[in-house]
Amino acid sequence: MTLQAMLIVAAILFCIGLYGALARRNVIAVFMSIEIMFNSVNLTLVALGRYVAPHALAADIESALTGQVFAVFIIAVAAAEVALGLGIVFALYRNTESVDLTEAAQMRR
Amino acid sequence: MPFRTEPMTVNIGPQHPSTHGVFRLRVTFDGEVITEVEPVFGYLHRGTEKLAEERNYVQVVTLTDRLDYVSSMTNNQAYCIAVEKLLGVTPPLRAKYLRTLVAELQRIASHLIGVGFFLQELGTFGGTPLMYCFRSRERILDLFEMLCGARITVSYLRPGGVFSDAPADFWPALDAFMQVFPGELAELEQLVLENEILMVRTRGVSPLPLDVAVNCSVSGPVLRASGLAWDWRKEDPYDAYDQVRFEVPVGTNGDNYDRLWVRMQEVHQSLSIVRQCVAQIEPGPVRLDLPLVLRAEAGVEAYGRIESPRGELGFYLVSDGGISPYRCKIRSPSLLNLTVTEHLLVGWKLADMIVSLGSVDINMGEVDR
Amino acid sequence: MLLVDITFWGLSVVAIGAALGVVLVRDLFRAALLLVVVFLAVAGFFVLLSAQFLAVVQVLIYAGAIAILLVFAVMLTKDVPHGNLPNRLQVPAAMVAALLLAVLVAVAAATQWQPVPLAQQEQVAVVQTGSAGLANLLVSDYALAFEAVSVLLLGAAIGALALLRGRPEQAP
Amino acid sequence: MSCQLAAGNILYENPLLRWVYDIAGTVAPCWAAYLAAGLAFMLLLVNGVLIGTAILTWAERRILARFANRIGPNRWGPFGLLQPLADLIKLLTKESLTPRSADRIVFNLAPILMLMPALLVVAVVPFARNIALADLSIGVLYVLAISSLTILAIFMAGWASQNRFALFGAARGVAVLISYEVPVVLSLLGVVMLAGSMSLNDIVAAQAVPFFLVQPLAFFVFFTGVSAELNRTPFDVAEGESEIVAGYHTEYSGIKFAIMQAAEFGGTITASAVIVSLFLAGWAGPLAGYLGWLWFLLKLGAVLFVFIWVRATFPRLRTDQIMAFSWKFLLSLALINLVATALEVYFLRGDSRTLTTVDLWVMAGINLALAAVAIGAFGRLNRAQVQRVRPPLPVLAPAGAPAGKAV
Repeated sequence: MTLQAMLIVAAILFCIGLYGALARRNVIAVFMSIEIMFNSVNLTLVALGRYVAPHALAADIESALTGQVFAVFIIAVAAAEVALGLGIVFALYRNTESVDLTEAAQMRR
Repeated sequence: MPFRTEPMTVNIGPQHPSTHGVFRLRVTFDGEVITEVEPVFGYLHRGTEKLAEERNYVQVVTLTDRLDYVSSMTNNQAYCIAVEKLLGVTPPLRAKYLRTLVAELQRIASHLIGVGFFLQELGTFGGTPLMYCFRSRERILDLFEMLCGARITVSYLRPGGVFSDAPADFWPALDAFMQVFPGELAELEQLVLENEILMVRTRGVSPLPLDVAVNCSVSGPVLRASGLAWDWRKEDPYDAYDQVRFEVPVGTNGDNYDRLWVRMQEVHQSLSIVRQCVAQIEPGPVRLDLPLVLRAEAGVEAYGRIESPRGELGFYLVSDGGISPYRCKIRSPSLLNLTVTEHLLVGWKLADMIVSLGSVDINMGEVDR
Repeated sequence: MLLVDITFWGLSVVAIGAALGVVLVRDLFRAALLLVVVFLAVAGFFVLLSAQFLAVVQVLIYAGAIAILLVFAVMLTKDVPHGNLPNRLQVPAAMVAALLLAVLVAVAAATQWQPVPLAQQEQVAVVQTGSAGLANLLVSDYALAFEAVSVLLLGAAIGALALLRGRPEQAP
Repeated sequence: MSCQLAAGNILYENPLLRWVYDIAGTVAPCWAAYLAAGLAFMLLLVNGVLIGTAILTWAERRILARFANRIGPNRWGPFGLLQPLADLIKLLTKESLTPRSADRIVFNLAPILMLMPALLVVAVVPFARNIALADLSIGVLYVLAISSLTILAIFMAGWASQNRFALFGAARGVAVLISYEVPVVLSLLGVVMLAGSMSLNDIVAAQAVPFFLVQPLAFFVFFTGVSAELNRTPFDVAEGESEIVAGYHTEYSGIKFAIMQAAEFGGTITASAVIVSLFLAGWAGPLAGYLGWLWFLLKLGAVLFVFIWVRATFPRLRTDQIMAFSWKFLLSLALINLVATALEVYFLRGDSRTLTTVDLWVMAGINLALAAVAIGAFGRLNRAQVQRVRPPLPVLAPAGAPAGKAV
């Protein structure tokens, strides 16, 4: 397991998520794809934090945790995003009785 | 709510743990809330009324055992009273007392089943309260076995009296039961009546307004829980009920708790009636000397009714002068108590539905006949 | 380390396969379940990267909470077994994704990453495995961000409630 | 080959694992020995939980029967002890049905996924001094994370069955589990604060005074929340037998049903093990060095008995009442406990940054009083709808009339 391998796996996951987010019709499927992208970003951050030395490392050993701290924040923000996003999806469903994104665009008033 | 959900139709029963036999409810749910309910019954239909037209008057007694199979004694009683009215005879006094005594014992047994399964449906799946109830019920069934050799399908009562006098060892056994039972009942009440979870599950749930209950011809504990002291033992005393004193427990809200409470109180009252019967009963004949095959005059009609554990149980008999009834119509309280199903259930949740159904305490043998 | 390598490649196959499943499977419910597999595989990666705390948080938040919310949302879809349809942008989306992948892989492979000095590797591993360092950082250096995130979460909770609260029924 | 473990390795701390490791190390390469030691212990744990499950099913049936004036299973073996075996054989030989309209893969996967958390949680539970598969520094969080996976399995089972009752059960189960996750997590924060560590081993070691005395509110909230998460009475709405037949496992039969049951009872056992470690001082007791496992098992049995006792006594709550209980009652208690513990730890700890036994006793006193007040006050607030019991009617007849007079 090397840094490059880890980064490439994360990149593949990100691109799969990107494809899904662009090419799916169902809002919830798009949501899932976005979650995959979040995860791959987290993976990248933690991998970089694990293998790459920040400039401050020599002075402050805790700076090795910067990647993990960022990942924690991203997870927290993702949780908020899902709560709000699903709230919007429910609101959308209430108005259009559908979770189809293409229909939602057509029914814009 | 602007949030439109898809209604879901579910068949509760005929194969379901809590439908008291083969009963089916077609329920439409919005989430867990009931929006529509349609009782479907007839799965246990055995044509009792038609069969009664093919048997002679005494043989029909065995059919009545199988109506409400948890209170056979009172079924016998209602039928026998109807036949006696048809024939214009009165049973001897000792038979009247014996009938009252066994009817009240049967009421206790039946209410214990009603209460036990009601608690079971509240989810005490460990079965503790149910088994407490069954423990006492078994003692009563043992007493019945001493009287007539059968525990469930007793056929103890006959037109014109009872099948035979109580054996000598019945009275000490009854005495022993009366010593033990109040303690067991207290144990059950302590376990159940002050339980906070039971309170929040039953208080104010599925109330039945009195006008609805009266308009739907509901009777028995369900009617009394809604606030009307209507009891045929008081209104039109039969057998020895004019000789004993008892109170009619009456609820106020008609909710599930009141129905439970009324039943529990009736058990106490029944116990007191049994005591009075034992104290007042005198030796004497227990059966009129009637011919083996009874015949009533042609064209005579009679309606005999009693207060069964579930409500007004009536037998309407028409005679054409033959050896069997020309027509036998049974007014079964369980069936008529089912008419309020919609009032009780719509708007409440699935969990309450099961409990409310249990609080009405229907018996499918009687509903489908 | 042989074990670590085997685990890594195994997890990679699982994660990528499950991710592909999420975007390609027609059955939306199964897609949601595959998404949970992706989450769990990523948690496995975190363990390999000696970020135990993150791995557990990943399971708790993603697999335990977010996935459940998504599964509940799936019920909004009318025909769940065939609910995950592609739209017309399939081919362009695939092209964009492939292009991005190429760029990312090229960058990852071509960059000269500056590794942790050998002398400090032991120390770094200890710090990264324990959760105390992370806790210290969150309430000291990143306290402002931490508070901002709590406010954001509160706002999100209130916002979601406000969105979902039934509006008073308009008289017809 | 001789393999040497570094001090500080998990295996090094654990005599049993070290023994397996040393034996395997003489014949196999070091990494294989490492694997073998881990696998051997896992085998022990998994089978321990499963056998415990079998015993628990027997014990629950016997004890429930005694509560209900019955005898319970008594045919197979002494005191019916082999009854679980008979049940298992019966279930194994039964046809394993899959409904035609069910989602076959998900349907068959759900029981396995349900059993998984129950088995995974035991990994961090210390059964005796230094006997745990993994002494994770984030043990408590691990337990919470793993047990939250049960939600998914329940939903999979309910959804894939294509049965209305199963769907009802799944929806109810998920709603309950999500609601109770919050107070349960909050209640554990107090314990973690006291111990200063999330490792279960450290938490056991920190219990000079058992934490159910120091943290009575947390204990109450955690015990209640866990019984809700385990679908035990009075919170068993997800499989309420009288309402929705069997809830999410209505359609399961044969071996799949057996696995579901094992998961349920195994979950109870592991949850009790966690309760013992967090609140009842785990393996601590007289002669803990030798008899730690015995103390652990005794405490485990006591906790399990309370679970069974509750099951024998209480009726079931309705789903919305369970939600209200969680959000209005347990959450408030958990928050009170959290704030109180934080203040107490801050003021009592002083400069030494550690809590002495005296401090713990002081906290126990304060917290017990606080728990009584808080439970009383919030109970009263939530009890608005519970009215007093109606007094019984007078019985008119003179009691005690001599029977048998009219023979």
